[in-house]
Amino acid sequence: MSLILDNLPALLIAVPLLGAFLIPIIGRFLPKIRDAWIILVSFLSSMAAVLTAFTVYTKGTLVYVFGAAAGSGAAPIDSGGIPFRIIFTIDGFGAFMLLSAAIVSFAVVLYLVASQKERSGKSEFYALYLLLTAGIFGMVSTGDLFNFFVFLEINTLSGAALVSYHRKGGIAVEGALKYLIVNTVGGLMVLFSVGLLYAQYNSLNMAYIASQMTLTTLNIVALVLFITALAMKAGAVPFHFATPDAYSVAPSGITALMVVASQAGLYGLFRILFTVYGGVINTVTVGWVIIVIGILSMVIGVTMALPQKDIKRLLAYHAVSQTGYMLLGVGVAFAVLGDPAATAAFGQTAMEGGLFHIINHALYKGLLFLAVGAVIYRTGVWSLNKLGGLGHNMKWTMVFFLIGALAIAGIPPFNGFASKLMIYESVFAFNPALSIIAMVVSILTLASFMKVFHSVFMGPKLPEFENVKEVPKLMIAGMVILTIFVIGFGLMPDLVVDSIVTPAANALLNQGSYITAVLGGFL
Amino acid sequence: MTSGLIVRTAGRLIVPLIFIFGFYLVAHGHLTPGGGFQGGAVIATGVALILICYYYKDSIEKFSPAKNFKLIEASGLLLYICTALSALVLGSSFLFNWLNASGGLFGHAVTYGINAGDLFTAGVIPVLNFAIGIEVFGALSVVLLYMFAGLRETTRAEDDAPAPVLLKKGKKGDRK
Amino acid sequence: MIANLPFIAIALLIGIAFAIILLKKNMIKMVMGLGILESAVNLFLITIGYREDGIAPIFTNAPEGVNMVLPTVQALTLTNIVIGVAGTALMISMIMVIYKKYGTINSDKMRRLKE
Amino acid sequence: MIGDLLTGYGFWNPLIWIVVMATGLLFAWLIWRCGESDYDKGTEQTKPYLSGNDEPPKGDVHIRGGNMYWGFTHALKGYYDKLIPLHSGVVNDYLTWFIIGVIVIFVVVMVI
Repeated sequence: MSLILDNLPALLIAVPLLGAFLIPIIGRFLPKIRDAWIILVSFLSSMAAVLTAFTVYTKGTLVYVFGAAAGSGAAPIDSGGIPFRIIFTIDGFGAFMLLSAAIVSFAVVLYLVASQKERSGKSEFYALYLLLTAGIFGMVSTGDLFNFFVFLEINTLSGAALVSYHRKGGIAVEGALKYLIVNTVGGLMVLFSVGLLYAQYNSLNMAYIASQMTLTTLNIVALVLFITALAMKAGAVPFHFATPDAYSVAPSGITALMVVASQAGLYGLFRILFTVYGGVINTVTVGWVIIVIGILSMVIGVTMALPQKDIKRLLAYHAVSQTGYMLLGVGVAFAVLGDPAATAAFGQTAMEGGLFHIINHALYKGLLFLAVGAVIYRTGVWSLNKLGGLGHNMKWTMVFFLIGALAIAGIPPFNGFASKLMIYESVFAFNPALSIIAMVVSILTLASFMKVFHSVFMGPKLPEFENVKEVPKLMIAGMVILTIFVIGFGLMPDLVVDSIVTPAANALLNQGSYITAVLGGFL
Repeated sequence: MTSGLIVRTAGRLIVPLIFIFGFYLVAHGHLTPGGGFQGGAVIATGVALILICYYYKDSIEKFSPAKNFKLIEASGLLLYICTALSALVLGSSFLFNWLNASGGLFGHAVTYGINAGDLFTAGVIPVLNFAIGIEVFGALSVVLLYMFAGLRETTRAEDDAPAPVLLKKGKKGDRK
Repeated sequence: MIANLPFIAIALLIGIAFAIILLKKNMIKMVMGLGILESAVNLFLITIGYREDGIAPIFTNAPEGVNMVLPTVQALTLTNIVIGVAGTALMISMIMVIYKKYGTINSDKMRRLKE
Repeated sequence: MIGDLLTGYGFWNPLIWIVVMATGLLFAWLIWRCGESDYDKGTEQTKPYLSGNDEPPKGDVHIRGGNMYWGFTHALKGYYDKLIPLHSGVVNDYLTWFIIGVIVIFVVVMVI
């Protein structure tokens, strides 16, 4: 047991990778147990993530040094206090992202096992799925900039390969190719900025770079490239164009996980801003840049979603729009980072609202994509102009979709309302206009989900969908898991905020604790 | 795709040498420039040469179908991750070099200063190099096989047919 | 000046790469542009690790008292090459599928997903 | 109190909200129950009255998704006419926006 507990950060990566590499062999010789193996591996890796998060919340920041002999520290004395090995540093924020990835990835596996039953190429599909999970886990737990790039690329490549599955006529490949090209350029720009930082500080460790950081032109170039590339990964306007293309053609379960994958990019953005650059950069300017990107994402995302006719494309534009809320909340917190009074008054709340929205968005957008995927699974129709009257035959799917739609529109008592309320009220103290824009966007979100709900589930039974049945039980099970969290987080927002969101916000706001956790007494 | 008699004969000669050179690069990865990825890529170029010389269809019939290469790839990856995990069992951290200077396989002590290098040093690094070599060889071969599967090939009979006499008639750039 | 030559080359390569990526409509050429961009980043990484009169960074094999080039950036470059191979292979395969289905590799015509 | 989420201005408590909503629904139900019951199934009063015309088949009266909010999009026609062509579907354009974003953000961060 202590073997597992001592090496949790390594198992986070090792378990999904080991599972993924065994799948081709199992699929070749024992195809009957493949599905059970997938569920088992996904469950184990989710458990590893939850255990890691639990350890972080109870015992503080975890620092794990890869390849070191037992008992040696992160910054060995003979290297002069520079950490040179690959180091995983999981603090409150990383643990928070791990939790959201763990919940969604396990729920999606249950869904996929049922929805992919009759598809071909399953071994590679699930191997890529577990690789994507490993990529997300790695991105949110690494403390090393180059390692972050590697996991970012694993994330991009496996994500693009998964997007290209199943849709006929090459359209899925088109979406995947756009996503891949755009994110490859972004990844190379991230690597370029990593090189810029390495050239100055001779280290790749985030904590060490943060402790040595000064404001030079090269560092600003690196920061700008980090912001744009990671905003592109997260799908924020004006770098969002490939996101709806990829999300709208991917298999539905994959899209639910891709939302989490894009949020890992958001994690990188916030980590770079707060932890690496937090002490030196002019936070007001950069904070306003983040806020403007957030506002643009919200407004353009939701206005593009309203006239969409493809049901998944509509949801994909809402993913862009909701990313704006997170950027808005965290951007406000970054803009007032240098002002302790303002941070205490509303910056902390804005931060918590933005971060709380990350996990909420992962849950309800996952639920919505799974519910819409269930509709597509049974009908094979994407166009909102052709769907209708499915509420008669797919009652459970309708209920789950309704819960997800109310949550994303910010209707109490679901979880979206709690985080949006925190964002509105704290941003109102910063700048009332921003808060009003956020509320208008929320109203438009509700409007567009009324459109979807009405045109898919309401209305009389249509003759062409006479024989549509409810989806298999495993798909329902995947949706149930997410629904439980959506309702639970909505009914107990104080508990969630106090136990997991506040530690995450504190981990970001308190730059010194991250550095001390890695470098120890060498600072 | 056309590949004539010369390519086929030369390929027959060169392919074994390419494989040996790739194996050398993998095995000496911890001493000289090279390593798992480079060696594996070199071996995969041998596979590419086989495909060019002997046609895709003949190759997968007589050589090996793509699904076997998938197994090779998966086994290389498994060897890597099991080596990395084995350090956990011994009480160290992930990827710890527990074989180094232990006296066992690849466990000779390293001599410092200018020397020719000893193959049996560096602990788990050569093991990982072999794992990566196997993986890259399998993966690139799968990529090549699948890409060749999408090409339109000529048959051997077409390639061996005497070259058509070039009639200067109606060709582009021809005088009329 | 002569020490800055690699950086000038990197700037030129990045400029060429972005010019190709932004202006060329042929998808294969775009992938080539991405390859050039990747090479530019690799060259940059190698260049920042260069030390005057440095030798290969094999610690146990080195004579006393000589400079060695930085090994970390070389490891980064190798990793990036590997990732680049995977990405390029994936992109080329996708373009093959696009060509099969759409009959074109022109990015202007590859827009069934829009608006 | 359990369930209080402090937002800086006040608090949000979903449990109180649910109790209030449940009470409201209960009152609504009670008022509804007090109403006169003269609804008979199977008579003429269950049929919709469409100016004396016959009711069209059920499938035809369903408002399809594409028809909703046409007023909204029509009112914002100028905005949508500019916005939608930006999502051109051409990869080169996507990357051009990336470069524009890099340059704009760099200028903003450097100058201010």
